Amino acid sequence: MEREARFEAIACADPERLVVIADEVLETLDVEVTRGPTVGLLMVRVEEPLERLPFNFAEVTVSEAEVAVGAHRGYAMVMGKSLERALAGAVVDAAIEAGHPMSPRIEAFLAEAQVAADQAWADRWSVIAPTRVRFEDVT
Amino acid sequence: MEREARFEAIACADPERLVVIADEVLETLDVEVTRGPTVGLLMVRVEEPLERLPFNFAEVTVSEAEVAVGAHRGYAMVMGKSLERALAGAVVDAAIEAGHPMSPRIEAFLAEAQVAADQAWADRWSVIAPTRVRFEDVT
Amino acid sequence: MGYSSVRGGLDAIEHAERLIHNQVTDGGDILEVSQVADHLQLITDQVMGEGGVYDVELGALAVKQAEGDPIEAAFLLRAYRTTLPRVGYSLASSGRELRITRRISSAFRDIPGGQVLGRTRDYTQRLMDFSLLDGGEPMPLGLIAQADAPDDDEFPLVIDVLRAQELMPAAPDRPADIEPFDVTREPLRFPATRSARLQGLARAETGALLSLAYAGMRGYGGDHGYIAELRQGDLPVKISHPVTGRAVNIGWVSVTECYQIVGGQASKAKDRPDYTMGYGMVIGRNERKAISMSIIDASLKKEVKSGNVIEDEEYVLYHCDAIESMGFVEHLKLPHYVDFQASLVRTSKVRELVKAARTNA
Amino acid sequence: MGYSSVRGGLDAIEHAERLIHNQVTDGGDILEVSQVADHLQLITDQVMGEGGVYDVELGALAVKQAEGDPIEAAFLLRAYRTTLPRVGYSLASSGRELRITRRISSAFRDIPGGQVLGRTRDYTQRLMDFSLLDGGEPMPLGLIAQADAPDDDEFPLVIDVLRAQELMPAAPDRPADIEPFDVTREPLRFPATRSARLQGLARAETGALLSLAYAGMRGYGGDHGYIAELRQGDLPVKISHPVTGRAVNIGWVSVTECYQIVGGQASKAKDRPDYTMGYGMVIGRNERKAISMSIIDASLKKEVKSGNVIEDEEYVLYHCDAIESMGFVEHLKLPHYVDFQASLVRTSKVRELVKAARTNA
Repeated sequence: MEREARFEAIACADPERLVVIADEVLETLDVEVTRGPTVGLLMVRVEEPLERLPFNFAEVTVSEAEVAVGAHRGYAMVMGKSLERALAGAVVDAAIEAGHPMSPRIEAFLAEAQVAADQAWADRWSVIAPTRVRFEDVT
Repeated sequence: MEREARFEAIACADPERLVVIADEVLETLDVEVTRGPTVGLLMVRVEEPLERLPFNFAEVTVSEAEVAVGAHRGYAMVMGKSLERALAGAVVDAAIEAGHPMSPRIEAFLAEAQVAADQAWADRWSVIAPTRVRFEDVT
Repeated sequence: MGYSSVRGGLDAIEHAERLIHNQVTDGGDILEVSQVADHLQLITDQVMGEGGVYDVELGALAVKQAEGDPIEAAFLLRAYRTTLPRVGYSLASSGRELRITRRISSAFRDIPGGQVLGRTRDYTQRLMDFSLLDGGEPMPLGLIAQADAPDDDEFPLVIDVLRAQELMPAAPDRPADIEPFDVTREPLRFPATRSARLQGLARAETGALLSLAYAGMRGYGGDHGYIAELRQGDLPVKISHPVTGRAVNIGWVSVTECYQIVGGQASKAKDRPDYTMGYGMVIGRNERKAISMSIIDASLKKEVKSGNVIEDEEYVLYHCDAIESMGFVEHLKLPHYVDFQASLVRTSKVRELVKAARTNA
Repeated sequence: MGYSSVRGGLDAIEHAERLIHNQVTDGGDILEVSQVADHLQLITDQVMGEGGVYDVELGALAVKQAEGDPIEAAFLLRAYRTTLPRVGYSLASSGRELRITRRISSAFRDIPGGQVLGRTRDYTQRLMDFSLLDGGEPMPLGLIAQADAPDDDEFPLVIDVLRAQELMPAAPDRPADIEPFDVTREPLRFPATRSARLQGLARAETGALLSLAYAGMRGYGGDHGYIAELRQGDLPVKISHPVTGRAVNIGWVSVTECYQIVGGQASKAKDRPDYTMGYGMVIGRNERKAISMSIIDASLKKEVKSGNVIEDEEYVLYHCDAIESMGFVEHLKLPHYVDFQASLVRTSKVRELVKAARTNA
């Protein structure tokens, strides 16, 4: 799992399970919190499609944290107001970077989280799909 | 109790008790329904205070019924959508007009309903009263 | 076009409708209409006002059905009212008859009867109350003494103070003998009568009115002065009893009322009271709309116009009704394939002509 | 002024505040924030959009706290956002990246990917559903086949069809290299940049925008054409990963997007694609606002102005933000005793002078 995929899996993982796994990591890993955890606002930019002009659309609440394990950095940003989620995300990110023995378990958890998120979207789409009308199929 | 006071007491009486008492009246009184019962809209007019100019402010839903007991008419109009309330009101109104033996009980019920409605308003005001500020009391 | 495709379209439409319905009725913890009526009073009031129908249960039902979209909910009320017969017109009630639950003056400090703050957020900071995430606890009100309901004359109109000082015209002895225009029965015509304007503004959409009033205050032709009095309370609904012919009260409607005094520029030309008034009355607790209405009413009454939209009754009355606006703007969503195709063909033909002309040039 | 009177005033204010709080928290069947978020999505979306902050829990909390008053709720969000630090700016997302839950075109019937009606009331009659008084029953959806999520390129933009036909300018190769204006950081100045306009409109109040768009369509300087495409869905929020520098997705924001094509009047003067576009993107399910925004964006882009307010960016941008408007209009409620007293004294003095002049004449 590449680092970007890991980041995205952390961002969509079940918060409670994420915190449980981070707590377990912290029993055997020395972590220094180097940024946050903070709740703040991220200004979301959107590109207007005709001129491809970026503009500031609206803010979202986000929670962010960065930790260090020796020379390794762990980072997470998640949507919403949850310091625990952000910090837990940064911890598991750092654990994998530092080659912590729990890494395979963490990666399996994150892979599963991503699959669940994709499935949730497919489920939503399944309910919408019957409202699709393809006029071009008409003869 | 004058007829107008009776009308107003019917309009604010507890709907369930009103229907119970009307049902009892109907066991011993022959009533012909001459109008409605209907749910409809009454346009509420308001007088603008500077020119004393009436204008059509907004509609309220009302329920209305009229009944006859021989030569006596019974009438009720109540706010909201309730054919039962309107008809029951018209029935008790007619019963009193016709001198039905239950009249004293009906009048007692209506007098009580008016007292309860006045008390409800006094109770509401009691909660508001502490926000009254009389600057003219300041010295 | 084959039958099967039409059936396909209908299926899709029916499915879309079921999805909307289930958004309201599916999932845990369904919202009760009584919860809306009790705890979301302000949107319920706004919807009743813009729908033009006072019925708290209907208003709350419309809010629930529309998923809280205020304009859609008002539209539902407007549609519903067309299914009911008109029973008649009430006798005219006056703001003087309000059972007061709030009453302030920002022009006068010492008003007869005093200021009644009532339920208001005006003096509180707008901080998020996170305790409400867990339901929230009611605040103890302390010992509430049982108070007698105020007398009928306990809160006289503040404008009467101005009248007593001859700064404002005296009240006419009797109501104006003019049959009010009814916008629910006849289409608006311009120039509109003042009664049509007051009715139109009372039914108007809060956000649109606020925007117009603000533009007026910022110099786009509006007129504002001071709030002589802002009142909230219950207005009696009266009819003439069909048997006795005397006035009787059938119940009460919650309203907000605003008296905006404007003018006050005396001149040598007129030796008469020169304050005048803009009036606002709206359904429910909606001070923003009542104040905006009073500003706009004052602007529309101005005799000398500046040419700005806020003084233009046609501009104001046509564009402050959200049900009208929504119908026109959202109809753009419906298929315009043929229209657009025509525009496209015209464009392409013109362009071919242009190309041909250039080639030949 | 005596101490006791000041204390009296404070007591009254505190009592008023408790009454408001208890309106929300007292009585049976307290409204849960989750009920608002789940079943009153449309007002929650509107409030988040006008507050300018996407956070469903906060939006629903604001709705509850404000008793459903949409403008007051948006005000609460605006006030809350000032208490949070700004973490930074996201990478720019494009409507192309939407996870589509609804997508229609009213200009073209046959669009690649087909029309997706989604959740919509557009084709249903607006009848009150009295079954909702008893909670209401979900409608059976029939057998829902598990569908694969659509491919990324399954719903290409309809404007690309126009581009392919050279009726519209081709897309620039890369995004415009212009730092967007941020109205949350700097006060608006005029002429405003287009990025400032788009941000201002995205935060605008729905009712005010609708009124302006409708006025535009009715001939007050607006420009509207056809809805090339109206899209709803989830927009990815992306940042640059601080360690790797590559784009990563932190989550999704529910939005509605409208592509309004206008123009199409070819002329001999220009041999180039002459359709242009008004754009709207707003938070949540709010088609009324997205369509209105696209109409107003198109009007503000017009090079030849008619002098009407809808084409005047200063008029539009100053008066479409309800938080600004509400602050200015509702400040009239606060005591203006001194101001009005001054006006009164001036008036009376002038009138005495007038009387004196008449007497002497």
